[in-house]
Amino acid sequence: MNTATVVGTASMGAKFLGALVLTLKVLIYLFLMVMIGLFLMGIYRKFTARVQYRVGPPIWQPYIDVIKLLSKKDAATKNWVFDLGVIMGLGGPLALLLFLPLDTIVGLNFHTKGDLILILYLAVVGPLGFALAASVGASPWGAIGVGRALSMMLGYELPFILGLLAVVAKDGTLLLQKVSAAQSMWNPAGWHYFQWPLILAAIGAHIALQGVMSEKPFDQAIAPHEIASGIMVEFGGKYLGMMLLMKAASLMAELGLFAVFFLGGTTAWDTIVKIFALFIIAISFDAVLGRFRPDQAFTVLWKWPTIIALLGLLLTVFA
Amino acid sequence: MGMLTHWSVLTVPMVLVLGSILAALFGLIKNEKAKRVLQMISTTAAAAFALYVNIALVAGWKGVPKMADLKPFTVKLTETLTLSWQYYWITGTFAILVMGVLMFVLAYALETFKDDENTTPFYVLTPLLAAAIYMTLASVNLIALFFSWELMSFVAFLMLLYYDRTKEGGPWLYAFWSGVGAMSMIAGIFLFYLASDGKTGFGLFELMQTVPVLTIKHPYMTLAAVLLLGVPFMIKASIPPFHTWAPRTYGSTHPSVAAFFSAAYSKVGIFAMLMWVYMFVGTVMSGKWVTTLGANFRNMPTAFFILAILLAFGAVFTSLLAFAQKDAMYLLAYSSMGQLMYMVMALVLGIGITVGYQKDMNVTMTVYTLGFFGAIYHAYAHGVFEMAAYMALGAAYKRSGGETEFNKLGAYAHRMPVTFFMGFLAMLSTVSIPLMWGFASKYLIYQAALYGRFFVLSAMALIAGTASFLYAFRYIHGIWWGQPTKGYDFMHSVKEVSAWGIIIALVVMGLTVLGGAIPGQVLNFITGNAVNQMVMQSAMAGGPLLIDKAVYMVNGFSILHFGYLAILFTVGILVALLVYTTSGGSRKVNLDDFYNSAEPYRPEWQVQLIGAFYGPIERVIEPYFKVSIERVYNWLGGIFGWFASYIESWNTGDTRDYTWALAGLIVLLMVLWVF
Amino acid sequence: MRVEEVIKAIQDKFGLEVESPYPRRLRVRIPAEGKSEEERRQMLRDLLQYAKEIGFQHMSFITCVDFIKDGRFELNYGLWSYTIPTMLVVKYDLDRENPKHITVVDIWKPAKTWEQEVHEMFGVEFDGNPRSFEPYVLEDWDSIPPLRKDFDPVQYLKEHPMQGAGYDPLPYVNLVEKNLEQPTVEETGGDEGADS
Amino acid sequence: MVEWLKLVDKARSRSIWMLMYCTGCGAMELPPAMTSRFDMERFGIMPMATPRQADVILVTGYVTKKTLKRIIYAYEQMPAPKWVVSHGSCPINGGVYWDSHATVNRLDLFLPVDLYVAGCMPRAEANMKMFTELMDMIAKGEARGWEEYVKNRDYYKENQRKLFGYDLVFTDGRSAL
Repeated sequence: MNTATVVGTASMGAKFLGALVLTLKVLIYLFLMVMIGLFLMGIYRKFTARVQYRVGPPIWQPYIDVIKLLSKKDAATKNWVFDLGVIMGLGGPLALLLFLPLDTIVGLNFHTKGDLILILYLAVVGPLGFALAASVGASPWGAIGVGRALSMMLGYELPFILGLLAVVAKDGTLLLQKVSAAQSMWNPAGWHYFQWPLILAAIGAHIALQGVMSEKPFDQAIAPHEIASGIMVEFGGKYLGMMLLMKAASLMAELGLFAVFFLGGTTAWDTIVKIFALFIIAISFDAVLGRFRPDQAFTVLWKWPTIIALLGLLLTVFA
Repeated sequence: MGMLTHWSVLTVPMVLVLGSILAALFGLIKNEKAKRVLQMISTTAAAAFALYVNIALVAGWKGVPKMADLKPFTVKLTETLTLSWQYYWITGTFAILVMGVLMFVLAYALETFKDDENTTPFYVLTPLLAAAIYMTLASVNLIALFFSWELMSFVAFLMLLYYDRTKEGGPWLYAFWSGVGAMSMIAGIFLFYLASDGKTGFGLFELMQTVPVLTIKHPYMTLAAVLLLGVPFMIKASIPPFHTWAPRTYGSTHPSVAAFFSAAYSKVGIFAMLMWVYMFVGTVMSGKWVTTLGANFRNMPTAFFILAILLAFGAVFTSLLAFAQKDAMYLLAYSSMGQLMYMVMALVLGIGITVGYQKDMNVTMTVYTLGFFGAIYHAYAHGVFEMAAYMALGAAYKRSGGETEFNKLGAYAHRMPVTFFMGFLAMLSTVSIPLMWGFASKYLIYQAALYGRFFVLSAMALIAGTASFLYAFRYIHGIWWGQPTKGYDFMHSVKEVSAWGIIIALVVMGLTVLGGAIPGQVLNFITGNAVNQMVMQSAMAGGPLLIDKAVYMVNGFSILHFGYLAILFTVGILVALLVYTTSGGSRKVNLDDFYNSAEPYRPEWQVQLIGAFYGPIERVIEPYFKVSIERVYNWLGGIFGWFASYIESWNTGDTRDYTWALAGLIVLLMVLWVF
Repeated sequence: MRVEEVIKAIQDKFGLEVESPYPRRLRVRIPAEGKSEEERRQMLRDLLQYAKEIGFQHMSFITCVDFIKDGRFELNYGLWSYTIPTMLVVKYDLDRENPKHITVVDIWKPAKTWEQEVHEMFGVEFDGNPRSFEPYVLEDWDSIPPLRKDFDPVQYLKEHPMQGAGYDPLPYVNLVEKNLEQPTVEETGGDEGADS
Repeated sequence: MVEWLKLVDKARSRSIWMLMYCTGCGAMELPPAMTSRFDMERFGIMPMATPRQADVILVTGYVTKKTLKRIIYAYEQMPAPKWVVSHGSCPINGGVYWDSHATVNRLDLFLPVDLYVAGCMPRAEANMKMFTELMDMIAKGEARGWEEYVKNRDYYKENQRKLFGYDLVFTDGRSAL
């Protein structure tokens, strides 16, 4: 009886230890992803500055900004729902990151418990949370910003989904690990991006990706020169800091999803490299392009990328 | 227990009628508040009893007889004409939804009816309507179905007529379409009668089995009969092209009435469509049609594929229309139509894929489709979230003095946080945020579409889902947040709903999350274990579907573990909470302290922006909505109107004219007869 | 319609001298003598209406000049034509002691704002334009209209020490008082106005 | 804790987001400081579109009675720690507009100014000097204007009341709904 008790305790202890290690892994993973995302944003600022013939901020500027913002003493809040929206806004992308195959970096395996549909719907929790907070803020600029953001979402979701579904049609699965396994990791000829007819779907989705990341020419929602930074107009201090973190996490999730689907799947670390490459391409366009009007952007997104992606999907399905 | 053996299918309707009669009697009370409370108690108790009975029957609880032991109710009109009602599991499945919605809507009506509105018609007619719905759900016989259906439509019309808020002719449009449906239904029944040479009865289940036989004998007549019979069902489920009554009818009535209509009454349409799709299967898969309509397009008969595509288009279009609305009632009406189309699309997909799959795999006839259960589950999800959205709107409606337009509402959440949260969760469920009921059900539908390898269809369904974000946000911003449109003094007079309303709101909010957190259990419960049975059957037959209690899985195509989802979602939120709590402080600022130009808000400035919220893309999509079915109907109506007035213009009051006309007619007939 | 034709048309129709001090400027003054107030106002309105009809599509400004020694305000209505790139300025004299005038909002919508500004800065009341009585840029103004020549800013700052704080104005007061001496109409030939 | 605070001060000094309240001509010299010639983003200094996100408010030009109200509103909306920079001679003593009926000559009677940049108007070099100076002050923890505003609130509020004739509060002090 004594031994049984001891064994029971030991197993309890082991379980507890296991849970602790798992929690630590999750925290490390999320921290790592957000840090890499912030680093990407630093690259973005440096890159844009160099394109504009400026020196630009140091590459770790986003970290400084986040520390400063989170340390602000009295950020303005409107209502407890404002805080709730912001927490939801950061929590959604973090949960989303846990369902991406990038989590094998720290040896987690949660991504096998979800699929593409879940990821697509989990990806909107964050924007919706911030939209709620902007709505609570009651600024007309915020309302315009949210209206534009959601309009853009309707615009880019169509080509993006068509592109992703083409891959689903090809591989016959919604599971990210299977999509990943269907490609060869380092040989570009084995990537979905460079296979006919998936290349059409990939191009369509890639154009839409610019909208997903809300980079130019699809950055109508946060247009500081037009609508006083739109959604963000009421966010200051830690709220804005959390929004930057959310932006970093979303960047990793969106680019990671695209890399897994089109750029040869993942064994985690290589995906980071691919994410960097994708990001550089995106910000190159961002640095030299202007901004569409919202209706122009919507029309453009529902026209060319959609047609290309639809063609890719149809060719894949009927091949 | 001895008494219980006398229970029949009529027990529930009779209790509901009793509640209605009590409510009518209480309507004589002079004291307005006491009257309302007593009416609410009597009808809600009846509804609660009905709900309990149905749950107990479906779940097989003790204290009530078994489903099979419930006495059917039969009226023998003539030797061949029999009306028959009987309780079966699909009755129970839909009745739980209807009675649950009925209970919540009745109980919450205390919070939605303005002080100057008469509640007696609502409390009297709604249980009656529910009773008629119950009879419709339980009818196993086309004639019985017809009588229940018309009774239901008539009671609904009375309700709409009494609560015609905006006087836009909504009830009359509804009456017109109900009439069209009734005529079409009679014609369909008559054609069935002809096709079966007057031999068979009109049993619903009987028909589902005899339709293939009839089709072989009379292919055209049976197809026509099935299509005619589908018209009233499609009208009730507001499926294009028979949907034009829905927005105006929902939009012009009282929010509580609309809540019951949208959440419960429209589900009769789904139930009927379910029956109809089975008849349709029987038609297209036999006789002359099997090589044309029944030929497989990918994994589904062509007819079903066309139907599904049309429905998906309809869902996209109604969702796009929904976010362009400037009135909350209309927005929810269009949203509801979109969701109903989702459900019917799921039904068509589910049953169609089953049939198509059987043709390929040659497995035995079992219902093991994702779409089938997706439709039923989405009917429940829609019932809960649409009811919650309308109820929350109703509370704001009462407090704003009867406003439903967005530019006259706004900022009510500051005074009514619990009610707002009910509406908010309803919208989260509408847009299918994970862990909400709406997600679990839509997930099944997407899986159905993807399993059948209908990728463009899935993309359309997903885009309809994305469009729902737009209208959901408009609902949240327009009613609950944004700026107060009636000034601060008015807003300070706004009160949160009573404790009773808060309790109801909390229960509804719990339900919204419950169906999304443990979908397997809930689905199994409401279908009376049918899911489990069919899963077992399908597993034995080597079928594709497995709906586990915690996991949705489709033949290796996909997997979603809801337990992990709940845990990881919580982890994400907790980490965000950690960041939130460890970072700097915050101070609460005034609602009106918002301008980036530092100009404080003045109540007289209207910057609500709700009128042109999605202005840019509304302008983009506007040209594509120029072609409207309603306009076609109006055009047709104009022509017929002209024809009628032309005939009327013959009436000169002179008998000689008629004589000449009659003579001319006789001459014409003679000429025709000669040649 | 060319410039000469405009000059001739206005002369024929209203009997008013239109002068052109330099290219692309036309100037016409509603005579102050020999007519009642109502007739002059009617003439102004008719002239503005007529100018609008003959192609002066744009109301550029309504300004006011304070001729304190003559005891009058001079209102200038500036109309711009895009067809003949020319500015037509209509001048109208007002009694400085009782500056009451009539609105032209029904002819020119932009006058709504211009009249508001003139009211705020000079105290001219425009009958028929309710908005002209609302404050335009000055909030909580508590003195005589600030662009009147008899408004003394230094005195005003002395009365409002918080606003004038931080600067000792005394060394400059004499200079300022010198500046207060305004040239008269005779000295300048009546040329100063908003159009110069 | 102290080290952490130092780190935070360092971060604050390297990430200054400014709200340019461009009331006058002083704003003209800021674009050169922003663009490639001087490039203030080197130091992490960026313009922001809304006071909620700003750390420093730049009053660049004469202050009229009407704009001062807005400046105070904007300042009070900013999250602490926050700083005020008086830019050009007008906010110091009125500059050439000292005797206008509209201008308010001294800004520091109404808001706690951390740094003055003299000149009419200060050139981009002066602006850059001002930014580096402000960064040093923040890094050393010397710029404490926002604390002074809290400590001497009565003084500032009294001055504001004397100027405007009434209390400056957001829509007559009504609390949130």
